[in-house]
Amino acid sequence: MIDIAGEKLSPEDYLSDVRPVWCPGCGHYFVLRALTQALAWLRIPNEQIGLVTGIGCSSRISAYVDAYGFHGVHGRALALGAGLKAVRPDMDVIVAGGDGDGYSIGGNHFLHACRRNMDLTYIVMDNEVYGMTKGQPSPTTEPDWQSKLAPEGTGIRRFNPLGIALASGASFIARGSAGDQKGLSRLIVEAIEHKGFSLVEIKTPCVTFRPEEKAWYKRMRKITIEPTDDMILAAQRIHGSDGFDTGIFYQADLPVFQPHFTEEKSIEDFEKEFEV
Amino acid sequence: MIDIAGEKLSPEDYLSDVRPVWCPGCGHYFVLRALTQALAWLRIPNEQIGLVTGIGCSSRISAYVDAYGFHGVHGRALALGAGLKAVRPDMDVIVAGGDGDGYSIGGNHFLHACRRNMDLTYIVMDNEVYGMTKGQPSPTTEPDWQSKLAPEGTGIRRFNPLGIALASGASFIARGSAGDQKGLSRLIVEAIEHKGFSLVEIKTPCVTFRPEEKAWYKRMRKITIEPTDDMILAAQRIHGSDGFDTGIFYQADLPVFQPHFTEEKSIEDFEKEFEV
Amino acid sequence: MQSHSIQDRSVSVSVSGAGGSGAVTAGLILLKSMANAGYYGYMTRFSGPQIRGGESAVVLNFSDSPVERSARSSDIHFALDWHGFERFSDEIPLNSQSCVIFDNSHDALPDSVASTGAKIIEVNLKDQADQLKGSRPNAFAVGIVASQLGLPLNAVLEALEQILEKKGEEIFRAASEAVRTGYGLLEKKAAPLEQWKPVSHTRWNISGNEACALGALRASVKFAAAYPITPASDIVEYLAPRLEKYGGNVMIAEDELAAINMAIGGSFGGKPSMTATSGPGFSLMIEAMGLAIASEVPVLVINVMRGGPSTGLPTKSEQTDLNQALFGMHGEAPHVVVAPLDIADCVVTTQWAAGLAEHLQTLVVLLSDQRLGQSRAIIDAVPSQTFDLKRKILPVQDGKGSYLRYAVSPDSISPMAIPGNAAGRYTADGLEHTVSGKPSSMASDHLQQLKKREAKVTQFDYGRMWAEASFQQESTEIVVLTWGSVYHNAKAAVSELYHEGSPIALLGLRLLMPLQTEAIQALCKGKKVIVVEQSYSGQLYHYLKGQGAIDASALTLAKPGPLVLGSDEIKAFIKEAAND
Amino acid sequence: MQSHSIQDRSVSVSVSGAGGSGAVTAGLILLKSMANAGYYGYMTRFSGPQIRGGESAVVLNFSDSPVERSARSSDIHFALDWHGFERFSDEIPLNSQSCVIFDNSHDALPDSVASTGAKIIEVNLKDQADQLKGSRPNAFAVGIVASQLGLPLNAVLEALEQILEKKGEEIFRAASEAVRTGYGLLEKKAAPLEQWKPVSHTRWNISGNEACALGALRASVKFAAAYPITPASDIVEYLAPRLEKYGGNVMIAEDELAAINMAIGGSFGGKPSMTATSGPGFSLMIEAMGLAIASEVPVLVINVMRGGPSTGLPTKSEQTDLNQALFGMHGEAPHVVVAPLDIADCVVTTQWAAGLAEHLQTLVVLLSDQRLGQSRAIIDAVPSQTFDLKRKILPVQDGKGSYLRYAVSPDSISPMAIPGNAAGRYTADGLEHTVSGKPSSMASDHLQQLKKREAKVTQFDYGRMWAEASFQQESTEIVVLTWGSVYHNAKAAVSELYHEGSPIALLGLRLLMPLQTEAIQALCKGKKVIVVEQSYSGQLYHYLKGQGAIDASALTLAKPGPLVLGSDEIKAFIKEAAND
Ligand SMILES: Cc1ncc(C[n+]2csc(CCOP(=O)(O)OP(=O)(O)O)c2C)c(N)n1
Ligand SMILES: Cc1ncc(C[n+]2csc(CCOP(=O)(O)OP(=O)(O)O)c2C)c(N)n1
Ligand code: SF4
Ligand code: SF4
Ligand SMILES: [Mg+2]
Ligand SMILES: [Mg+2]
Repeated sequence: MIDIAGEKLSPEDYLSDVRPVWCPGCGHYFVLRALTQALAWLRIPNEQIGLVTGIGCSSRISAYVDAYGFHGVHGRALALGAGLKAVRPDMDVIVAGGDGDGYSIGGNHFLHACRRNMDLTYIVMDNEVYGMTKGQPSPTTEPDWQSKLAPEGTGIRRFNPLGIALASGASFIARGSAGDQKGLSRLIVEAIEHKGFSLVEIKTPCVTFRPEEKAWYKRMRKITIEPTDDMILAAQRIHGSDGFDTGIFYQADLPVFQPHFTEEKSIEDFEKEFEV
Repeated sequence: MIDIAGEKLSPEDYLSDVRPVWCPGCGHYFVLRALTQALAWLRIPNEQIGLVTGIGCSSRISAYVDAYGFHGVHGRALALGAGLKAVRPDMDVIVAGGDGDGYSIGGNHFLHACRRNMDLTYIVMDNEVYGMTKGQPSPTTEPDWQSKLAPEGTGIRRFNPLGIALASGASFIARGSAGDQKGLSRLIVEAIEHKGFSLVEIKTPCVTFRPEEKAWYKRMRKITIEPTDDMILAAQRIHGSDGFDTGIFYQADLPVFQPHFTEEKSIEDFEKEFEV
Repeated sequence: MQSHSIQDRSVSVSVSGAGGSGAVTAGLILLKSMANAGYYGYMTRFSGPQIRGGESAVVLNFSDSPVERSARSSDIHFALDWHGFERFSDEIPLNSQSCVIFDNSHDALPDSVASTGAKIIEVNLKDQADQLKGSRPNAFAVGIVASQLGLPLNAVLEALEQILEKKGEEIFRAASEAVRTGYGLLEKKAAPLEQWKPVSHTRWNISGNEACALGALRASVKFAAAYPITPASDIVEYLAPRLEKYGGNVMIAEDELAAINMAIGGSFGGKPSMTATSGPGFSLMIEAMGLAIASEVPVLVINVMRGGPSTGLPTKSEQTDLNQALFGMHGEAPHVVVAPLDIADCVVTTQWAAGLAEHLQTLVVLLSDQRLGQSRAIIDAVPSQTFDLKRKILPVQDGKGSYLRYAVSPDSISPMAIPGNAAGRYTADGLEHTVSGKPSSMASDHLQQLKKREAKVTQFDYGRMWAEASFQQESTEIVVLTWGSVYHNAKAAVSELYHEGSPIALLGLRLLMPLQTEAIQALCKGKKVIVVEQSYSGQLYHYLKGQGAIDASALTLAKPGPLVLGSDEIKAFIKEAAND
Repeated sequence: MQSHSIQDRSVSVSVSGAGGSGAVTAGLILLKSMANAGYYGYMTRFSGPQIRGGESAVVLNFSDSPVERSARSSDIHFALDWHGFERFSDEIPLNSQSCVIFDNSHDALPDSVASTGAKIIEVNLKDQADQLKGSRPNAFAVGIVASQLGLPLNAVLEALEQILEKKGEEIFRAASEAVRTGYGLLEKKAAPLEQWKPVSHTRWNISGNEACALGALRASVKFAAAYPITPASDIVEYLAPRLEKYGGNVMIAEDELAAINMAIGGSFGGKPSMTATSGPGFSLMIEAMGLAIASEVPVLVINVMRGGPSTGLPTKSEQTDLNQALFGMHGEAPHVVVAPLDIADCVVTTQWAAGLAEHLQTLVVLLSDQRLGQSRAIIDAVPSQTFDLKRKILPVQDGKGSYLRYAVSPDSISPMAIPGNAAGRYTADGLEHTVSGKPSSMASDHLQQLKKREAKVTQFDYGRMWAEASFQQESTEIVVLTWGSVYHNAKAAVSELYHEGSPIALLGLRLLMPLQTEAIQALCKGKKVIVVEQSYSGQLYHYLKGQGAIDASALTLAKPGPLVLGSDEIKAFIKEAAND
């Protein structure tokens, strides 16, 4: 993190001039606010931030933050972000997206990003639905939620992002709530400051296709979980939680993957190898 | 399972007339033997078996078993198998492949197959290397194994198939050894008989690109683990194991996904909906 | 209001408003009302970039004969408010013949609208709605528009009932009161419906996506696997609740890679199978589409095209995935590509496409597009028809036979064994293989199987379905060649020119691959050929040239999306070309 | 042994044997020996379907001038045993001019070999090896072949030392003894090397895949991400240990979807980036290739083609991913496609390709193939050269400017901001966008950006790199048009015909997209044009026709893989065509 001297920064210093296209009341607005607040607290120069997203309502966030953004293709943000971080270890690379983008189509990159444990921050705006495509069940949707595509529910258990992140090797695993601005900003700060792969799973209501999720604003508990680096304890907490706890479920100091390079060779050295 | 009366069946009754192209001494031969032995014990009619594989040395197995086989594309066997099972619940669908096929390129389908918990048996022939493409590190390779592609090792922690299967919702999770023919055959029998998604992760040496793995034949312990349906206990065993234990680490009775259908409507009913 | 000639008995209406104003619902009610009154109609919808809560608009075109394109301009435009109206300037053309009615309880009339010279009528619907408990402005608007069109009140109330059925008695009562009030608010006009002849036979209210889904059901597709994507999701959303009551089912895949592989698995298991997607998802299916071709497993892939490249214009129409559908796969990958010409044709062509996949045991791609897929029309019921296209299946027998899955036969199609048949055990393979399916990299096996896979699709007799030819005569000098959603506007342009005496004909291609090169040559040889398509680079044009179906002298009118390629524009282009 | 004319001073050798017999090592030693002796050589290898332990073979062609194709038949074939030899009947043609030497301690001479009429020499290498502790039959074979070629013993021993360096003194000593013994075993022949002129300047021993990797290094590619696949893996395996000592690195991706997105991320971060793959992996990269085009991020994708479709023939060569490279992406997706013509050209063309990606800020696809990529040759060192192709970068400035990432400029290329530059903050987008990168679905923005993306690649001046033209004259009547690994055999055919007096010229295309249509027309107009390619359907031929580069009268010789399209075959085809 680079600290720059000078006046206090505000979330607005990290907002671009593109107006969000989200529905009025969408939880994603709060995530945008919490993220820009976290960046302001950290005072990271805008140009040192890489914000990489996929496709979805949530993934539109890269256009709304004043930074170097990449709005890529659906489900591949973690891979693109890993490439960026590989060549630019000096940057703070934040990857963001939705539950569909990250846990459905992007599931493989999620697994391998956790395992690789690069120093990336991954913000998942989980509304338990595909908002952008108008309300289909996502991996985190309850098995009995009725929709056009699954009129009697999918009948399939929910994806457990925290548990899977833990099993795959992520070194920082947190859950936040769009409704708890301050708590969420703090989680994001911790995640960015953590060295290694940090997952911040955020419960954020889709007011249009899942209006019942507005209840989350009340139901989610403010930071109830304190960090541990004991994997089994973390597993117990994750699998024991009703899903409404927030906080850092696991944080550990694990080897961080960052490709290194030197400049010790010249092109002539390589050419010489071919000579006969 | 359909039991057919008559004489005792042998592994040969399940071998096709295609000769394996595997290197002499490859562990995959033992897996083929264990699988055909399990099928013989179960006396499943050949034509009721669907054996779906991806691409890799291991994935070639679908040509060597006398059944309905599909040698598809790299990493997608679980998806193809899920489609087959969806329309043909009467069949025993077995999906097989390697650690590269299943845990690297196929990781997303692995996650979602565990979660969906269809009644499939998934056999992973894990040699901790990409055999077919001549020896690159796979997700299960040790971080310090040196290869052309990673001259000083990948530096990345290994993928933990059992732990991830557990976190993602698989209802039967076992590890076997190619060196323990009988134990392995029994694990496969249990896996096929289990209702729900069964993972049988098999340690099978690649004698060509990882000759040191021949030591596994001695080092792997014969069936040391007994099944539990307690997730936390299973997690402890999985994360506590040095990787050389074999047996069923977890087996639970969880809701199985199987699309159902009726024939209550006619095409005319649907057309009527459009009428004005 | 514009006067209508007998040939062009149509009237166009548009409605716009902020999100939540109910412009789309108003459109749906008007469309249904027209249907109830015995007429036809066509409706497209547009929205701003907002996900919800942004402005939206519907554009409708009504007639007493089938109509499947938008009018040149709006005869009546109803603005529930002027929120974001400037975004629709292209989609809702107004001119001095137009009549604009607007609710003046919001913003004032924009200058841009005033300057069109349209006749302007102001109403205050807020006042009206305040007086009528539970009513909403859009219901008054429906009443007003209906009265101006001369649409019988009964037809509207009936539509209202059908649409609000599930919302409860209360809501229906308030809405129908509002419609009645609106109906009486302005002086009633009988024109233009006065001269129209209502029909009484069965018609359908259907979108192109629904029509594709129905076609698949008619073809006995029993399994669909998909991952949601705009504008294709409707197809599988339509199928989901229906297929499971019709002996099949829909599976929600984790991504498109899974979706197509699931469909291949289902088909291998013996059930006609499909998936539906759009550009980005289609791109992800490329590898497995090659697998279906190589392993000879029937599968239908519907691509409802949107604007590209990449994420592009997800809610807008374009015909630019043609190249990819034809040539997207690696290696030599012969398969079938078809495209419906209109909404009714979505039913027929999808049924045909699914049948072709089954019969030819290969990949069939059906290219629809956002315009076709998401437009809704009142059309004549599409009569059911049968194509004699079934999967050739190995007879069930006990005991292992010496089955050769990929045997070379006269029509290059080999009977497929369905799992469960003891005699047919085999392994389907995407590796090159021998006749028995055993992997082989021998040149002779490769050549044999390449030939087999190509011959079965090229030598098949596609009959008359390959294209729609119209206005053909001995004296034809100009042939307009087109496809997909451009067809109706091209047809309008050609029809006008033909009736004005031009020696012109139209060819709408339904079968794009294998290209019926000789048949096209037969119709086009020596004629002035004009290829009309919605692309930037002229994808169809270059393809036809590359295959030798048209000469180097052929011309092309290629325009990218998202705006519709209008019949006037097409007509003007042809006229100029004809004079060259 | 065949006698060699001055024009064709070459000699061909092949070696075959069971897995573990060391046929490939023998080939590598012979190739290096020839290089040490001052000559040139070319080697291809083949193996049976076994993964290891199966039969394998090498085919070598030597000359005192650069040679990059296999001979019509083997002058000397050495069979270490006859294991699976029948699989190589196509690759190792023998005739009455051939001399076959075989180790008779295994199987007897196969009838099929006897019937070729080749001169047969039997040796018993088992006996020899038994006598010499630690020696292996293949080393004796090397000695025998060297003596029959007249290759100086020193050159062989030197090669042996270089190759066995890492295996230790012991092994080297035994091997060199075996070579010596072998060298003295049969009567030494001086011919054909007697008349050859050794050169003394620097030459390279390099494969096509290594050459591509070197080209990338020369172009300052600093980041590669890839997932292993045959026959492309060598490229990234070559780069992995080198790039990290050259200011860059290689990342092993979990799949090809990740690989290409990682490369795009690296390039967005400011480093020239690439990935390498083959057909199935290329198919998986399609979606993100469209993203690179739409978001204007430079990226180089190398596709080392193998036989298709689907998994196809993974270890065999074919030129059938051309269609996909050109047209595989959804939407209108203009980009650049190039292909090297030989191994040395792999260096140059890859360097050029990476530069073009940087300069044009778009996707560049380089199409190599298994034959080019996995063959190894002794070639003249490829002189370093500079292309003035750099990424146009926004100057670093403090404070936020009003940067327009996608501004329209005269050459349609806009300076790219590299993260870290305060003045250049922007969001790269695969959605259609305005000049500033803001998502837009307006028709005007779409048209503007479509035009920009197309114009920057079509209006760029590619200079003379676009093709290699040879034998052009005023009087040229026939033009043979080809590409990729077919080039050298086509050139041999054309050269012979030219020297026999035919008015014939050759055009080897290096730039396939954007097609230099006018330049091709200028060379081909009014001539008899013959397109030669290794495909079944004639992909290049149809493409050239579709773009109007060649006339309908052009002919094509298209043959699928895996067998090489030989110069005799090409010559015969041209001759017949010329007489038509
Ligand atoms: C390859 C591909 N498949 C499908 C889509 C369609 N699509 C766009 S966003 C989306 C899901 C969005 O859900 P989520 O990531 O949860 O974001 P949300 O909109 O809920 O915030 C889908 C399926 C696409 N753009 N690309
Ligand atoms: C899309 C795609 N990418 C890459 C490959 C190349 N490839 C073939 S097999 C394989 C890995 C095999 O490893 P594994 O699954 O562990 O099987 P093994 O050979 O070790 O038994 C790879 C990368 C391919 N065939 N398709
Ligand atoms: S659809 Fe849902 S997720 Fe998308 S913007 Fe609206 S409320 Fe938010
Ligand atoms: S390469 Fe390895 S995995 Fe493949 S067949 Fe040989 S020993 Fe087995
Ligand atoms: Mg979501
Ligand atoms: Mg493996």
